[in-house]
Amino acid sequence: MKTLQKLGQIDSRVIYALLILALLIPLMRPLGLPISIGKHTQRTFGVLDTLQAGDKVIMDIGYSVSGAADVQPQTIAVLKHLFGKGVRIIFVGNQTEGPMVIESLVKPYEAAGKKYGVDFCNLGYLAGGENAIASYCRDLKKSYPVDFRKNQTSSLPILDGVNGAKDVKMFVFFTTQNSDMYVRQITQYKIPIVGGLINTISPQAEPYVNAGQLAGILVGLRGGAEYEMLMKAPGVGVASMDAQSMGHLLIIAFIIFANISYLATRRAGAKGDKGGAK
Amino acid sequence: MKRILPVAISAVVGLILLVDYFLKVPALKQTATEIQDWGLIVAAFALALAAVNLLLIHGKRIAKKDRQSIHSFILIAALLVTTFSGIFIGTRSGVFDFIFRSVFTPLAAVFYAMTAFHLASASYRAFRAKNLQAVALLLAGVLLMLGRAPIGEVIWKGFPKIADWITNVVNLAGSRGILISTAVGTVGAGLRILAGIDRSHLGSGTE
Amino acid sequence: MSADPVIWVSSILTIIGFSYLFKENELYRAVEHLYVGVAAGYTVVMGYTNVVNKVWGPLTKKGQYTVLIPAVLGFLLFMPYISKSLGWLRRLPVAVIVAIGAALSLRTAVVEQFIGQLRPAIIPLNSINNVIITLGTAVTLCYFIFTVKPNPVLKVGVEGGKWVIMVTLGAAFGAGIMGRISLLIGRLFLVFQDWIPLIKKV
Amino acid sequence: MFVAGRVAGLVTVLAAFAFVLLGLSFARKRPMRMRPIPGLLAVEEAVGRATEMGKPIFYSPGYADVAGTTAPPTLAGLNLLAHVGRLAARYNTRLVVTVGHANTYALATEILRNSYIVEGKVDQFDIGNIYFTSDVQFAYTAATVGLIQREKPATVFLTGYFAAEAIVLAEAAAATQSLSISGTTNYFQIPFFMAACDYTMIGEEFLAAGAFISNNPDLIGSVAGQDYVKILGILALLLGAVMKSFGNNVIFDLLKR
Repeated sequence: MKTLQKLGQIDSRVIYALLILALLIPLMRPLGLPISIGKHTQRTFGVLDTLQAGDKVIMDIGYSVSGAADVQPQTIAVLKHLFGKGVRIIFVGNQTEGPMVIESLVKPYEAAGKKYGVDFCNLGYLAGGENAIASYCRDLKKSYPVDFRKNQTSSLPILDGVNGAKDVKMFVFFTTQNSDMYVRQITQYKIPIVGGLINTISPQAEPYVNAGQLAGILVGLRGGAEYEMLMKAPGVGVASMDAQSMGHLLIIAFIIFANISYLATRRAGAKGDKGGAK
Repeated sequence: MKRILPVAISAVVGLILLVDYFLKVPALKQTATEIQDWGLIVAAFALALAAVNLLLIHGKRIAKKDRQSIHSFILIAALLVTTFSGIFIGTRSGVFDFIFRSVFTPLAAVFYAMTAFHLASASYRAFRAKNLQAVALLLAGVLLMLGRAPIGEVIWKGFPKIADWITNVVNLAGSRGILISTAVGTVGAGLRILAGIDRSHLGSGTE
Repeated sequence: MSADPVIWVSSILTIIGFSYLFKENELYRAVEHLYVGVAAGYTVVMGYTNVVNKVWGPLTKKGQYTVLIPAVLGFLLFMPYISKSLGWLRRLPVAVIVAIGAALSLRTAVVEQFIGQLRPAIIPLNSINNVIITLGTAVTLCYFIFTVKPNPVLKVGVEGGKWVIMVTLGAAFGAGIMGRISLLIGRLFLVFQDWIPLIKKV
Repeated sequence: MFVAGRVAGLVTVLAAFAFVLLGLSFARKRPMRMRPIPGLLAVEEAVGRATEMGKPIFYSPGYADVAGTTAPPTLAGLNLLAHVGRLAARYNTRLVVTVGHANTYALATEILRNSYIVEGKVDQFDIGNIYFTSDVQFAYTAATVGLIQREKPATVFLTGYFAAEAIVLAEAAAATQSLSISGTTNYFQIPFFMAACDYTMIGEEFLAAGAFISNNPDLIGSVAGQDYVKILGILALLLGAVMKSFGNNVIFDLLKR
C-alpha cells in the first residue's frame, strides 16, 4: 500500500521524461509493426481514385499549423495521389495559415513542372469562417476577386467555367476544426465531400459518413500513414506509427496504474474510517 | 435607435437568407449573395480588432515601465514587424516567409503539443473511475486506443474489431443524438437572435 | 546538424516552449509574448489582404461603390476606440455578422443535421446493431430533454442515454489522446530529425 | 415556390419557432422546473466545502469572448458565476476568478458586483479577485494554472468555453485535491473533463443549467421550446424505424421532401 502511495507522488517531470522516451526510442529504432489499412482510408482512397486527369476539385486547407502534425501527412499523401493523376486543384484556406501552408505544399510540384493557374491555384484565406465556405461555394469569383499571388481570378484558366462548388467534381478538406460547417454548407451542391480530420474530432464525423454526407474521411496521423501505404510511399505518417503505439501503451499503463492505486486507497480509506469509529 | 436598429438589421438580414434558402425567389438570389459577401468584408476588418486591443493594453504596460514591460515590448515589436513585412514587403517575400515558418509555426505547434505532457500526467493522477459510467468512458477510450494503434492488432486481432464496433455502432448512435440535439440548439439560438429575443451579442446595454 | 536557419530558430523556440514543463521562466514568458505578437500581426496581414482584394480593388478598378457599405460597417467595429458616445455604432456590423452566421447555420443545421441525420437513423430494426443505433440515438436525445415532467419512459431514456453518451465520450477520449500524441511526435521530428539528426529520414 | 429536399426543413423551422414562442409564454406565466442535474446540485456542496475548509473557490468561464460562436457557453458560465458569487458572498468565502477576454471581463465584474449587492455585502466585493489574463489561449492557461497552484482552492469551477487547455486546467485542479465542477459545449474536451473532474455538465445540459440558474424566463422558455422539437424528433425516429421494419416508408419519405 505504501509503495502505491509513493508511486502516486512521483514528480510530474519524471512522467514527462517517460513520455519523451516512449516516443523517441521507437522513432530512432523502429520496430516495424505492421500497419493494416482501415476501412475509412480504403474507402476514401477509392473515392479519390475515381477522379480522372483534368478533373477539377476544390481543396480547403483548413488546418492550423498548431495541429498540422496530425493532418499534414494525409494532405501530402493525397496531393501526391491527385497531382500524380493529373487532377487540377483549386486551393482555398479556411484558416489564416492556409495560404502560406498551401504555398509550401505545392512548392515541390511547381518545381517539377505543375503550372500555376492551369494545374492548380492558391486562392488564399477568406475571413468569415462558415460564411466564407458558404460564399465561395456559391460564387467563387465574387468571393475571391484576386488570388493569393495577386492574379485576377477571372484570368486563371483553371477557373474557366468554375463559378462555385457545383462546377467541380469533388470537394476535399483538411481540418483541425469541426467538420460540421463543411457538411452544412457543401452537401447542397451534391458533389462528393472528402474530409481529412484531426484525430480528436473524428468520432463526431462518423454519423456524416454513415449518412453519406461525407463520402470518405481520413483520421489523423494513422489515416495519413495508411494513405502513404496505399500510395506505396511511406513518409512521416508510417515512420510515426511505432511511436504512436508506444505512446498509447504508456498512457494506458498510466490509466491502469492510477485506477489500481485509486481503488486501493479508496478501500484502505473505507477500512480506516471503520477503524476510526471504534 | 441604439437598441432597435441593430435588432432590425439582424431580422432583415436573417429573413432574406432564410427565404433565399427555403423558397425559390429568384429576385432575392443576388441580394443574398451580396449580403454574404458584405459579411466577409466586415469579418476581414474584424481580424484587426485583436491587434488593436493588444496594442492598447501593452502600450499602456510599456508606459508604466514595470517589470513586465519588456514582455509587452517584445509583443508589440513582433506584431509591428510581422504586420509591416507582410504589408509592405509582401506575403510572398523571404522575410514574411521566415517569420511564418521559423517563429509562428513552431510556437503555435509547441503550445498545442505541450498538452500531450499534461495528458500523460493527468492519466497518471487524475483519470479515475469514480463510478460505473466513468468506467465505461475509460474502458471505451482505452479499447479505442488499442484498436487504433498498430500494436493493438499485434497483441490481439480482436482489438481493431472492438474499436470499430465502438465507433461505428455505439459512438454512431451517441454522436448522432448529440448532433441532432445540437442542431436543435443551433436552430433555437438562431431564431432567438434573429427575432430579437436574445440580444446578448450586442452588449449589456451600458455602452 | 542542420544548416537551415529556419530549423535552428524553430528548434530553439520549441525547446524554450517546452522548458515551461520544467519550470515557468522568463525566456518562456518572452517567447509566449513573441508568439502572441506574431500571431496577431499575421492575422492583420491576412485581413489587410482581404480588404485590399475585396474593397480597394473593386472600388478603384471597377468603380463598384457598393463595397463601401460593408467597408464603412467594418470601420464602425473600431468606433468604441475612437469615440465613447458613438461607440454603440459597433453594434451595427456586429448585428450583420451575427445575423449572417445565425441564419447560415440555422438553415443548414435543420436540413443537413436535424433532418439529414434523423433520416439515416430510420432503419429497419432487423439486427442488434441496428436496434442499438436507432434506440441509442433516441435515448441520447432523451438525455437532452430538460423541462418535461419526469415520467417512467423518459427516466429510462435518460438513464440509457447516459450510458450511450459515456461510451461516445470514451471514443472521443481515445481519439483525443491519439491526436495529442501525434502532435508531440511532430515536435520530436523537428528537434531530433531536422535539427539534431538522431532519427533517420525515410 | 418550395425547394425540393428542403420542405421538411422549412416545416421544422416554423414548428421550432412556434414551439420556442410557446415555451416563452409558458415560462413567463409561471416558473418552470428542470430535471435535476448532478453538477448543478453539487454547487452548494462545493461552496460549503470551501467555507468549511477556509479555502477559496476558484472560478473560470474560459478565455473566450461573449460574442460569436463562443458566446453561449461563456454566457452560461457567467450566469452560473452570478449564482456562485451570491453563495460565496453569503458564506463569506473568497471567490477567485480568471477571465481571458476584455468583453467577458467587463461583464464578469458587473455580474459579481451585483451578486454581492444582492446579498447586502457590497463592502466585501474585491475587484482584485477577478484576474484579467489574456485572450491568447495558452497565456491564459499558464496564468490560470499558476493561480490554481498558488491559491490551492477547495473548489474549482471550470464552466464556460474551453478548448485544448481543458486537460491542463482539469489536471491542475486534480493536483490540488480540489472538488471540481466542469461544463462546456465543446464536445471534444468533455471527455477529459469527465475523466478528471468530479462533476461535468455535458454540452446542452450546461447551457440549460445556465438558463435555469439565470432565472431569465426567455432563456428557460427557449429550452422548453427546444425540448418539444426534440420530442418530435424522437417520435419520428422511433415510429419511422418501426414502420420501416414492416416495410412502410411513409415517415422516411416525408423527411426526404
